[in-house]
Amino acid sequence: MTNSVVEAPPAQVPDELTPGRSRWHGLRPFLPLVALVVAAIVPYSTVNLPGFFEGPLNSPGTLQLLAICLVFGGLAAGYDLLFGRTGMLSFGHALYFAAGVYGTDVLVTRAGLPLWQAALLAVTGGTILAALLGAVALRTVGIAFAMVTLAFAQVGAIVVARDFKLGSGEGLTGGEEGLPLDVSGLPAALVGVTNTVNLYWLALAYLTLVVFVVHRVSGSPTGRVLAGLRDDERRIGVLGLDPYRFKLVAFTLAGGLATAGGVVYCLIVGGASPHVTSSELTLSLLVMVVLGGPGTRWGPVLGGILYMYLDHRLTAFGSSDAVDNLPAFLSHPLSQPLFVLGTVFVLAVYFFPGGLTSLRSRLTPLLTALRRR
Amino acid sequence: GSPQDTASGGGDGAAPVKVGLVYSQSGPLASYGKQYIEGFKAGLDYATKGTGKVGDRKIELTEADDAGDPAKAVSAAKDLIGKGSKIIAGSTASGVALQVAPIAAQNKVLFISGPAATDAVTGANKYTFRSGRQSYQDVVTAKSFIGDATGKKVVVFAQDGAFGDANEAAVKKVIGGAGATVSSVRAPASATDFTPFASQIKAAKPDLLFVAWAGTTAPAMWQTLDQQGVLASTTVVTGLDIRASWPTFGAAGSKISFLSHYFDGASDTEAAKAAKAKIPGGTLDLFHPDGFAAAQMVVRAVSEGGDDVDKMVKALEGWQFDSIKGPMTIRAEDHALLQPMYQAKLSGSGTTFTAAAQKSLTGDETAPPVTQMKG
Amino acid sequence: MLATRGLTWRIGEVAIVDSVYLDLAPGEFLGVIGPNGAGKTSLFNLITGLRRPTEGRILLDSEDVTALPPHRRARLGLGRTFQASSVFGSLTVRENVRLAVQAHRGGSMKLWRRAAADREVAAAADAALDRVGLHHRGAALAGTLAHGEKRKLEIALLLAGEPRVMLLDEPMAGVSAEDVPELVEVIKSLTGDSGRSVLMVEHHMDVILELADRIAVMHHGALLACDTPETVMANATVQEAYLGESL
Amino acid sequence: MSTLVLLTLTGLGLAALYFLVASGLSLVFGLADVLNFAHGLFLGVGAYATWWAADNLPGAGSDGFGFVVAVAFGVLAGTLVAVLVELVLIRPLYSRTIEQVLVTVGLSLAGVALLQATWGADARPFPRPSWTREVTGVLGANVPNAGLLLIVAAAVVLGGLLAFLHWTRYGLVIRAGVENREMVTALGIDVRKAFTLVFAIGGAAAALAGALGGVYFGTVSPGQGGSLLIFAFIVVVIGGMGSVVGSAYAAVAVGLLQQFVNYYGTSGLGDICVVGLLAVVLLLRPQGLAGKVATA
Amino acid sequence: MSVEPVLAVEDLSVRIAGLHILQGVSFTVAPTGVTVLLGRNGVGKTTTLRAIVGLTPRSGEVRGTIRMGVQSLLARPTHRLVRGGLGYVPEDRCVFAGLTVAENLRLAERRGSTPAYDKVFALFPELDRRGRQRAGSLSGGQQQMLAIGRVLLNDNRLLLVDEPTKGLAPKVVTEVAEVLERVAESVPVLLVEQNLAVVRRLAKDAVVLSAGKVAWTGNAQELLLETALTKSLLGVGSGEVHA
Ligand SMILES: Nc1ncnc2c1ncn2[C@@H]1O[C@H](COP(=O)(O)OP(=O)(O)OP(=O)(O)O)[C@@H](O)[C@H]1O
Ligand SMILES: Nc1ncnc2c1ncn2[C@@H]1O[C@H](COP(=O)(O)OP(=O)(O)OP(=O)(O)O)[C@@H](O)[C@H]1O
Ligand SMILES: [Mg+2]
Ligand SMILES: [Mg+2]
Repeated sequence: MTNSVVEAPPAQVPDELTPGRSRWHGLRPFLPLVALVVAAIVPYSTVNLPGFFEGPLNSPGTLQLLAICLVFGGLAAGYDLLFGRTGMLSFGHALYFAAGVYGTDVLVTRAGLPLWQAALLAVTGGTILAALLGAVALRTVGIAFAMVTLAFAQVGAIVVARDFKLGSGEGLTGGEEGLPLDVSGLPAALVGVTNTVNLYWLALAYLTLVVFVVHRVSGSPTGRVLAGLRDDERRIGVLGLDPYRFKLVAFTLAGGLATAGGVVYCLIVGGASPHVTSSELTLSLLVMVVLGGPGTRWGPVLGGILYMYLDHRLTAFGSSDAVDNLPAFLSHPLSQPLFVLGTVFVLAVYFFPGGLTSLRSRLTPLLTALRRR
Repeated sequence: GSPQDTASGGGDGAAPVKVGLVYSQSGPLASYGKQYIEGFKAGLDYATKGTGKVGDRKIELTEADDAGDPAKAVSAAKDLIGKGSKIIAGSTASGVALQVAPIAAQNKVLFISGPAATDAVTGANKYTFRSGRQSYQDVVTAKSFIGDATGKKVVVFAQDGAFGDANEAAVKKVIGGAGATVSSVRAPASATDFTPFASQIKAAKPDLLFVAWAGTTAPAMWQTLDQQGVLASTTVVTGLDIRASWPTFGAAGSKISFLSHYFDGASDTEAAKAAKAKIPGGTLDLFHPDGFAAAQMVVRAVSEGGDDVDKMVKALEGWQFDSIKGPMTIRAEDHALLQPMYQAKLSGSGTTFTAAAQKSLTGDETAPPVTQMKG
Repeated sequence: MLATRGLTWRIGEVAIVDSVYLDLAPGEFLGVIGPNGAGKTSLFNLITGLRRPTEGRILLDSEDVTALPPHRRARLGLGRTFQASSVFGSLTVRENVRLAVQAHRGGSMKLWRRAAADREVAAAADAALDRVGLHHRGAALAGTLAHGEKRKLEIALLLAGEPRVMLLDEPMAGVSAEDVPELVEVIKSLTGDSGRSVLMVEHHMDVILELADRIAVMHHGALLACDTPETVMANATVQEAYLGESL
Repeated sequence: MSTLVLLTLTGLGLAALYFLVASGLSLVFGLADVLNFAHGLFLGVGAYATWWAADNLPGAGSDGFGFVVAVAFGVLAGTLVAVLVELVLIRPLYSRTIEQVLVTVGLSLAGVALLQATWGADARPFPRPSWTREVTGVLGANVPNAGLLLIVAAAVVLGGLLAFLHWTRYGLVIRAGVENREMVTALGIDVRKAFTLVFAIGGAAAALAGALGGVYFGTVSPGQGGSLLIFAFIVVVIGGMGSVVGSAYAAVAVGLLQQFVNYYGTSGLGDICVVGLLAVVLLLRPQGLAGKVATA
Repeated sequence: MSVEPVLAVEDLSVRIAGLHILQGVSFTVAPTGVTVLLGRNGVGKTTTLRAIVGLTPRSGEVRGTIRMGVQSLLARPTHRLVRGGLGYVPEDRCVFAGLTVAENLRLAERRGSTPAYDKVFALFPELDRRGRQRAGSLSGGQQQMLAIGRVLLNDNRLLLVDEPTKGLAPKVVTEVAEVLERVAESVPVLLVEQNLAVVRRLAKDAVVLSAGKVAWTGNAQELLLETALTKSLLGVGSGEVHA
């Protein structure tokens, strides 16, 4: 009974482990590459997508939004390594993301390190933190594991909120007000609105890295073991593999990827705020993964991008004239971004149980039926 | 197009001036944000004499919601700057103000922070100004309640975190510096039950208790302080929050000495009358003055500086003007906004409470110490 | 090869497995019978390390493995099947067996190699599937197999690990009458050659009699007898407590 | 001495509040296996409905019998919302636990935003009998009456839930239904009804907690439910999933720990201690204090 | 078969997840005695029984007719069918692991009839003794006893039993066979069974499935007597039948 909450997420056979059989089989390996190239040249386009973005694609506002979306796409893909592919429900993933955000920020702003050193230290530190805490938390399973990771993350949140003092009386983390990033030591290419495009490319690089790593790992022998762990941990043990070790590897790897995401996010937003330590962030990662389709290659990425897009754009939607002109009983709720987001999410879970990526398999019979006519 | 294009501000004499307002339309601080924008519009009307124009250039407002989230605020600010806004104003939450300020400096645009009370905005950088009060000014007002501080025992009761830290530090400096012994009782902002803290305060037997508490748990906190007899045994000072919160003080309300940034009736200036006439409902509240002053500053900046941000900064530094609260001064050294503050008493019961000013302090009396400009 | 010394597992006051001394010689086939609830599966769980004994020791090649976790024992060549089929339901049948092969051959901790590229693993897996006659179901999700097919997959997983000591928990339960002889052949072929030892729980007496060199009888957690099939079958207590009057 | 008494009694009052919130959560989680993030919403509905009824419902008020009517209305509203949520959102997703949990996450986001859209983000004064604002002297300590009220209510709820689980078959049906829903129907039982009932009871308990929480805090605000929920989760998990009695023990442990550490230790330590307690309990006894040993 | 059958299955087709598992299965169950459903692993025996009690997974699609007397069973919810006297012993036992033995039995009580505990405990004294043990910790055979026992607690009009002797000790197999024999005197039974000795002892009629279709129906004893027939249908010689 204890375990059932974390029973393997809606079974998805990892793409990597099943042979492709579509007509596009020959082309498919190149599709991600095409997508990457398209994403990389977006900033050269002045196309205006009214309603979707406030300005042309290459305007700093749009690029900033896209950069945030891409980071969260990567973050969700990393989280899926835990949740969708190994069946571990962690409620504390925000901690490692926050370690990246605050680690970079504190090291740059308070310790005055150059960015590359700060980033390297932060990622190393975050990975080690994940390894240590994972080593402890993985002594439990199921919902207990979820709660222990939540507890660790909560301690992280409390530490950030407490704003421990340095000798000089300056708080380390800035408490609830957060800590703006001191950009004076940063490469000029990462500072200023006109350079938002570089942040965008950075985010794209991060996303590519995560997708590549996750894809590679889940197609590897280790990934096969992780998929087995999702179904039956006891069996893995009897086959002669130590479940604990493999789970720890997945946990550490996911933690490290999240920390790297934190570093990038810190640069994009230009600071850290306690928002990133909250358990809501982990929950929203879960939401992203499920929205997209757990255990699939592109589902979590799409879920993450879509979620963040909605999260940001709905604030504009809520205050738009279209909404304001509605009768009060509609316009009031609709002007609450969280209301719309929550509703969209409920509907998504309800109508696309396998996530966005299941749309394809759901639509295929329909399309073939149409084609036959 | 090139990836590093940004729209230019337009040097054309009659082109509208783009002003971006990034504040909380939703989220926990939505009601503060609402007052701010009402105040801003009234202020703009007042400062442009109803035309909405400076010279023959129209002030074109673009509003964006940050929902209290710095990341959203930064995105919105970048978007606005990218589209040619040379002026960003707003920031309901301190965390937001602190993260938007560097963006302004990096891109050399004017930033006028709103209700965010953190002291750190003052002197943050050359391009950052504030249109509201700061924590330090609250504390100086609190000090005025004990007269001669020498030998007095003062306790600060504040929540954990930067807001509490700032208040505690300010009290130590202001009241402690005047000869009082200051100690503090801190509680997590998420605390549910306040009895342990009330007991600690009571055991300390202070002459003055300064409470710095924000958030929805405040009513429970006051009730506990009242029930445990803290309010009856000492002078308790705290900041007066927005009108809607007054009834939540309940019976405790009349036992507290309030320092106030603003409440309806605290001043009777020209600007206050104009604002009252303009805002929906006709009753001024805590953050209307912040929006109002921000609009006045925007108009000043545009009329003196045109499209040149450095000229705008010059025009604002040292500027004295009359706003809702009375005479205000933008201190040139660190952009602190010197302004009157008030002592107030609350009376009434049920859902109808009224505040009455006991005393008002001038901008000089409540001036924070000058800080070093950081960037 | 495998030996237990006074192996005991108690829950509260009740001894589920009661001071069992068992010796399994290399190449030996030992059948285990006993009434339902006698403690046969529990004995397997103790030997494979899924449960910790309250007393006693387990020796594998005269090495004490009592304190080792399941996976360490498996690496020493201990393999088992489960009474209630336990396969990786969301993986395909083929992938199930490949996982088992890979676990046995090592190299599972390779994060950066393409699993599908390993031809040897694939070939070994297909061989194991062939042997139990599940080749045609290779692409099906293991979770959707019919009951009997899952039993066969269990055995394929075991085969893939090439264990030296095999613990089979009722491999024939639910296998259709037609397929029993086939599976019996498979199991027979496992033991004949390589000096592998087998410990098999089974309620099909004909199967046990055909395969076992010796038969151990469990009753109320204790080992009642451990002898040649003839002697055991002649035992009155066994007749009375386990076999009853035959149909 | 009086400090000790005061801290103990107020700690118990806090524990009672936690238990009231946790009881419904624990019931729904333990029986129906749904980690209900929308529980905070049910709480909010109960609180706002009570608040609304006291001013607008004929016969209801903020004092005496009128207050009882208002609370009853609040509980009814919470129950109705819970039943609706179960029927419309949870039921179609049965046996897809993760998705059920996620639907409740979405619901909690949307629901709280809806409360805020309707009644604003600010806290509103809560109508309550004047005696609940007063204190009772116990051995020299001024114990708030609201805390005492919570303790009594928690005891009543605890008794009621235990009776429900003991004297009716529903507890059994639902526990079995979580394990294998199909098989329960194959025994001739309409398991869907039982699940709806559990949600109804969970919603009622939450709404009651919301209303009494309003009395305790003196205000209602949209986020109130959510902030209590974290501690309720901790209580449920420490207590052992689904064990109502376990939740009661855990609530007392958490309430007293928080209260005493907050007094004797430095600020913030109380929360860290509670989180630490959670981690320690789970690492030593993953099934929680009163939880049953997990099946192998 | 002159008498009206208690259950008539006609042209039953089941598709699950795109697989055509049953392809037009038709047979009847006589109002007395045991009808046995035979066939190799994976031919669809379990699928047939589950379709009758209405437990086909949601992704599945059922066509054809299933009638008990004049009443059509399709499209009626499982719990109604069971309350109406259709007892089902599933293949995987499906005891509730987290509940005690006594709770498992209590759950099976149906409203309106007095549960026959004495009958069940007389058959399986083990269940009485282990009342407070969690069913998940029972041995495999004990779980099987519980699964059978809880159906016998109530009066039934038809019993569907899926491989009841699987995993039982020979002695208990004999006992269960006796139990079913006695039960079948009053209640018709549709039995899936791999143990041909049990089939020989119990079965009156037999239905043999092969790859989702009915390959043979008729008298069970005849089937078992004809070596050639058993060999071709079930793949076993009659020598093994006697095992
Ligand atoms: N956790 C437990 N608590 C109490 N009793 C237990 C527990 N686990 C097992 N048992 C009991 O121990 C006994 C042995 O069970 P085991 O599964 O080993 O039997 P078995 O010999 O494999 O029987 P079968 O042939 O039916 O599979 C059974 O009576 C069972 O009820
Ligand atoms: N949910 C499902 N999804 C996909 N295929 C299924 C599903 N359930 C059953 N099948 C397939 O239907 C076929 C028949 O299964 P069924 O369980 O009815 O066989 P059976 O005759 O009872 O076999 P056994 O003797 O092994 O119990 C099998 O090939 C099985 O793989
Ligand atoms: Mg067994
Ligand atoms: Mg079957």
